[in-house]
Amino acid sequence: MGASNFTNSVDNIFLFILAVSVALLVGITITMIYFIIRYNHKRNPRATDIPGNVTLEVVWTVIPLLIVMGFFYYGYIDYKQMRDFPDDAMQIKVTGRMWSWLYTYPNGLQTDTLYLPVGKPVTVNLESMDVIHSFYIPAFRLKMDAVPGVPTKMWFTVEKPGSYQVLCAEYCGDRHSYMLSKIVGMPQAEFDKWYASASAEIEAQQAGTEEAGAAPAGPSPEKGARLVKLKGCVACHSLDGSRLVGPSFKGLFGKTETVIVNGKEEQITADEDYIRQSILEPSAAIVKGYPPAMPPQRNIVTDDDIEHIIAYLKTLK
Amino acid sequence: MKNIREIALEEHHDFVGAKMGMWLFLLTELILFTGLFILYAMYRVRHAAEFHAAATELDVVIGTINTLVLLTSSLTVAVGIEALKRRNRKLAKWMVLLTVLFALTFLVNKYFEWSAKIHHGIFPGADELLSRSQGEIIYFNLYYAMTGLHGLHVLVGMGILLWVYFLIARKPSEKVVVAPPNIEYLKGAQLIASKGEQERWVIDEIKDDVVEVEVVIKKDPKKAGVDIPNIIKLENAGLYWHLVDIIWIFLFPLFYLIT
Amino acid sequence: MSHHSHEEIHGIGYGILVLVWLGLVVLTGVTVVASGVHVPALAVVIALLIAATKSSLVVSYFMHLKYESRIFHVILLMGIVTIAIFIGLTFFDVLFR
Amino acid sequence: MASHAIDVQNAQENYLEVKGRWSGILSWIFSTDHKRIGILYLVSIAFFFIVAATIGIFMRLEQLTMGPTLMKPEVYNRLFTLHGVIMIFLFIIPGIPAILGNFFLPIQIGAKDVAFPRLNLLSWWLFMIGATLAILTLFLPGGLPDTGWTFYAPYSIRTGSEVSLAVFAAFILGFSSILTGLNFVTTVHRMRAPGMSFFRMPLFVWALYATAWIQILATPMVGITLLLIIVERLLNIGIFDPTQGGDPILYQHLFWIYSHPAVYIMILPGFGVISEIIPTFSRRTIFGYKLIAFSSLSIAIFGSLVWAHHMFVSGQSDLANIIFSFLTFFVAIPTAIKVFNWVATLYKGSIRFEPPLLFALSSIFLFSIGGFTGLMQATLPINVHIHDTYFVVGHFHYTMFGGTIWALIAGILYWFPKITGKMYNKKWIYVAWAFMFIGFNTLYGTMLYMGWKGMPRRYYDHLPEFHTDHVIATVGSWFLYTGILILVSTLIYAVYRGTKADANPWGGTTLEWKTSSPPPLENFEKEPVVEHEPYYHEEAIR
Repeated sequence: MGASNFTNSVDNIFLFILAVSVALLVGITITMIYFIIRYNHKRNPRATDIPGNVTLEVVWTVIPLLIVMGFFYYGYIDYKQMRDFPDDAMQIKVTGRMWSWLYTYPNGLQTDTLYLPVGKPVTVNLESMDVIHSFYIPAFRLKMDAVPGVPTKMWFTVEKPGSYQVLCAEYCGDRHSYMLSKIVGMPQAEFDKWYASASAEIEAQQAGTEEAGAAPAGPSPEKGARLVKLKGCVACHSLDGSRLVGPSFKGLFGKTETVIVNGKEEQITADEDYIRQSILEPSAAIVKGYPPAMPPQRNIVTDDDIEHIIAYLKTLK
Repeated sequence: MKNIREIALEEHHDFVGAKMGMWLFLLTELILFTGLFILYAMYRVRHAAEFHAAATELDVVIGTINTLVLLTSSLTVAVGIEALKRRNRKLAKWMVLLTVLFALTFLVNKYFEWSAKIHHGIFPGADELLSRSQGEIIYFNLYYAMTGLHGLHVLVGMGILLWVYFLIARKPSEKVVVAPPNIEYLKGAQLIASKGEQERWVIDEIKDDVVEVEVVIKKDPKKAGVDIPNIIKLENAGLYWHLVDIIWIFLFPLFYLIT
Repeated sequence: MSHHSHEEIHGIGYGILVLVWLGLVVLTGVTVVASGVHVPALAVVIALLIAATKSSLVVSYFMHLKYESRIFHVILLMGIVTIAIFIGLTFFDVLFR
Repeated sequence: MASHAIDVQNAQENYLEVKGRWSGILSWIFSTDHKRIGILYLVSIAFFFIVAATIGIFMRLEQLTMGPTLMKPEVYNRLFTLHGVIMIFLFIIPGIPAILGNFFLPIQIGAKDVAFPRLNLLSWWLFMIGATLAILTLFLPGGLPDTGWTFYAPYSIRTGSEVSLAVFAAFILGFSSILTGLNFVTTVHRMRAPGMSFFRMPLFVWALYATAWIQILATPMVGITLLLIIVERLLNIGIFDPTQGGDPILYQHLFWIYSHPAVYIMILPGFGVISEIIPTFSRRTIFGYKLIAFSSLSIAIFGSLVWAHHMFVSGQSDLANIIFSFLTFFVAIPTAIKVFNWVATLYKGSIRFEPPLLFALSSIFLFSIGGFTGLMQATLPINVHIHDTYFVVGHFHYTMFGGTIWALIAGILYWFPKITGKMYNKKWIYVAWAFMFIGFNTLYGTMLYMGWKGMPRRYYDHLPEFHTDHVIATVGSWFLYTGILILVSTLIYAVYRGTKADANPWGGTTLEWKTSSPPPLENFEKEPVVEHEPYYHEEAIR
């Protein structure tokens, strides 16, 4: 059994075409080499002019045509299955952004690793927040582009429990090759258990936020830590001081930095206001030496989220 | 002899070939605009209602006037070519000049049309435009891209016509070397042919064994002589100009009328 | 200088050119008036048909194609077929997405 | 000055010695002689090839270890863009038509020059201006573009690198290509020698003719697409930008409407070269002349109908996917016909095995691998898996490098004595071939394998499961590069120190072999009259 319901069928058709191709290639090559040896001018001093042969030429027009039509038909049958979406599939929203994947479950639960039950069809609804990405799971033999402004989708059933590599296959910028993630297939019972507990946590959080309106609970570094992962901040800002696309979060809070404001250099202190501004309007003041690459996050993080994130940044000394 | 060979190498005088080259070039221009027409068609299919709404904002009267201006300019350049073929240099000059004036009129109209829109905050990237529906944004972006590229072609066409005008206006040269495929262009002029170095004779018709023909144009006081290569230059400039016209013939209903 | 034979070869008298121009002006009037009539399904088709008629007039007479040799017709045909293919095949995506 | 050619009496000066208005370098860059322009292209294009190949070597070195090896991702992304842009726009597209086409198309049809010699020179100048602009981006604040050669929106609209200028450069290069195309079509229609009917034209001319039509009809499409990228970046006229209602998938349509036919602009002239070489070295006429001629045209036609097979996972409609997959398979037919007819031409020939034939046959072999891997990608479910992986990269290099560039090399080796009047050292050519052949298959064969395993393209870094493959491929690239260097230096050496070549060293039958080596300024002492089909070998048994 393959990793997904499509793995085996794609492999089979590939092997079929490969076998036909190798047979033809070997045939052509051997004929070529044989002719060169057999009809070398030392063995065959005078050539025979053969301007053509209609029968032969018709034969080698028609036979390749039949072969490739066979390939097409075989592929078409398989492809139709790939695009025939089952009604009872579990709906997952996958959001691509520079440079991470975000998974949203039907109940609003968000994760950065996709946990799925084995044996249940899943429809992946793709969207992108910035440029084109491509959601690629080699083990499943599947990929689909995530295009900003154009919803796309694909479906599959995980057939074997295990952890599968997710890659981005459409070039999307500096950290394209690090836009990695995993799909974890687990038995239905195990999945249900995980889903229930993770969802409960989310509900508790949401309940907490609602309460916060009545009685402020204060920003929480723990929530902030989860948010910087979920919202994709860590794709560009490291937590350990190493330099990625943007400045590292480590030791950032309270640091004095040189920034570029309207083309002029200025000294600022990375306080709460600066961080708030950098999230909502990043290009207003870019730290010197870094590219103005970050898009505004206004629709992505809420004001509460920012408070949590600031609280978390304070802890990163 | 050497002199003649150099000319033969550096200037081609195959007028049919020159015209063929021009037609092929016009194909590339056509395909260039096809790219934009594809985009127009696809976005229109998707946002039919918004395109409809946005189109009502354009001024049909100005659009119609501009269409008539361009059509008339196409007529004047065609008459100009015909006149030059009949060796009527004066009429040809006037017609080409008139064409240039019409082109200018078109651009001035376009300028007022664009500035009115820009004044109302309808231009690419403007907040006023971006606050509208996506279909309308795309409509106006396409409007600016397509009429802008067309306007650029009008400008280029104007430049080419002016250049040809000055070529025609120049005093015609006495001697032209022409290769055989263009005999039809020599009809109506008196020809002196030479074969080798010595033989020279006057003929009406050029036979197949003549490789190069030296043409002396006798100046007619009423209809001053015409440089034969200028005919094909004007013809090609005219072809270009008609293409500009044809593209507008499609742009006009697509942006102004489909409401 | 025989103008007569010359005209036969190069074809077009000034009169024909003016007639063609008149035809173009009339067609412009027709397309403007027709756009006032609200038949949404047909509007695009009518406008494009009139535009096609107008451009074929320009191509045949102003651009002289009617009097050119066959290869010029082939060149134009290549262009039109190419354009039709490019637009047509792209519709298979956008209309069926 | 008497020419060195043996069989020419009453010799004219050859085109290399002729004295014109200019001297020195000016006599080249202002020459309107199609042969000199061909050489101008040869030198400039060869230079760009070496540059881009060297960039390729650096890209392979980066993959030698996991994690950063030589450079940062910002640099790597610009390098693969530059490698693609140079190889595509400055090397393969102009390659055969601009070098060998310019030089031999007029001679093969018995003409003195192309139809528009000054336009021809302008094409070269535009080519150089485009190249200069592209390189200029290196010195601007944004630096080289980092989008990949495809300039996909919306990334190309958002990135801070100098996309606008680079794209404008590509626009100018497109213009140069269009002018060459319309020059060739007019030349073929208007300049053929007496007796040179369409079906007496050499197949190389047929291939160039079909190519020229694609250049004319498809190139403007990429022109407008790239212009739109520029106006979108500079004037904010959003056409593809999703925030303004644009559809990025339409960018891909417009881009591939040109860029897919462009691969036939690249490969068809290569087929033409092979069709010249095989009958010459077999000493017999080509098998199925008309079928090969028409297959060039039908490749040009079918090639223009299949562009969206680059977009099977782009989010376009399923119906479009199915239709374009179906149409794609038809391109295989004329291609297969050509291969079979070439092999049949060897049958009962009297074969002289020389370097041009070796490269031509290797080209057939390598291109066939490219063709078969192409069939795999045309098959929808397989494409879903291998699209945008190293499989595509491997396939593309098998077709374009293996097909076109190997054919270009074969053509240069074939016509080198005609162009320069000198003969190269064949032994060194065989050595170069061995290095190139081994290196080529090690490098790109491994890429095919890696791609099937799921290694995405344009990756700065790779996962551990691909590491061994990457090391093997990198070692292969060293062999390939060494082979290329040996080849180039052997040829450069031969230009200066090569032995004198005959007017017809290989026993060719087309018109270029009936004039001296190198040819005189106006190609022939006397306008040739054509009496036979192109590959008429007098000694062959009929």
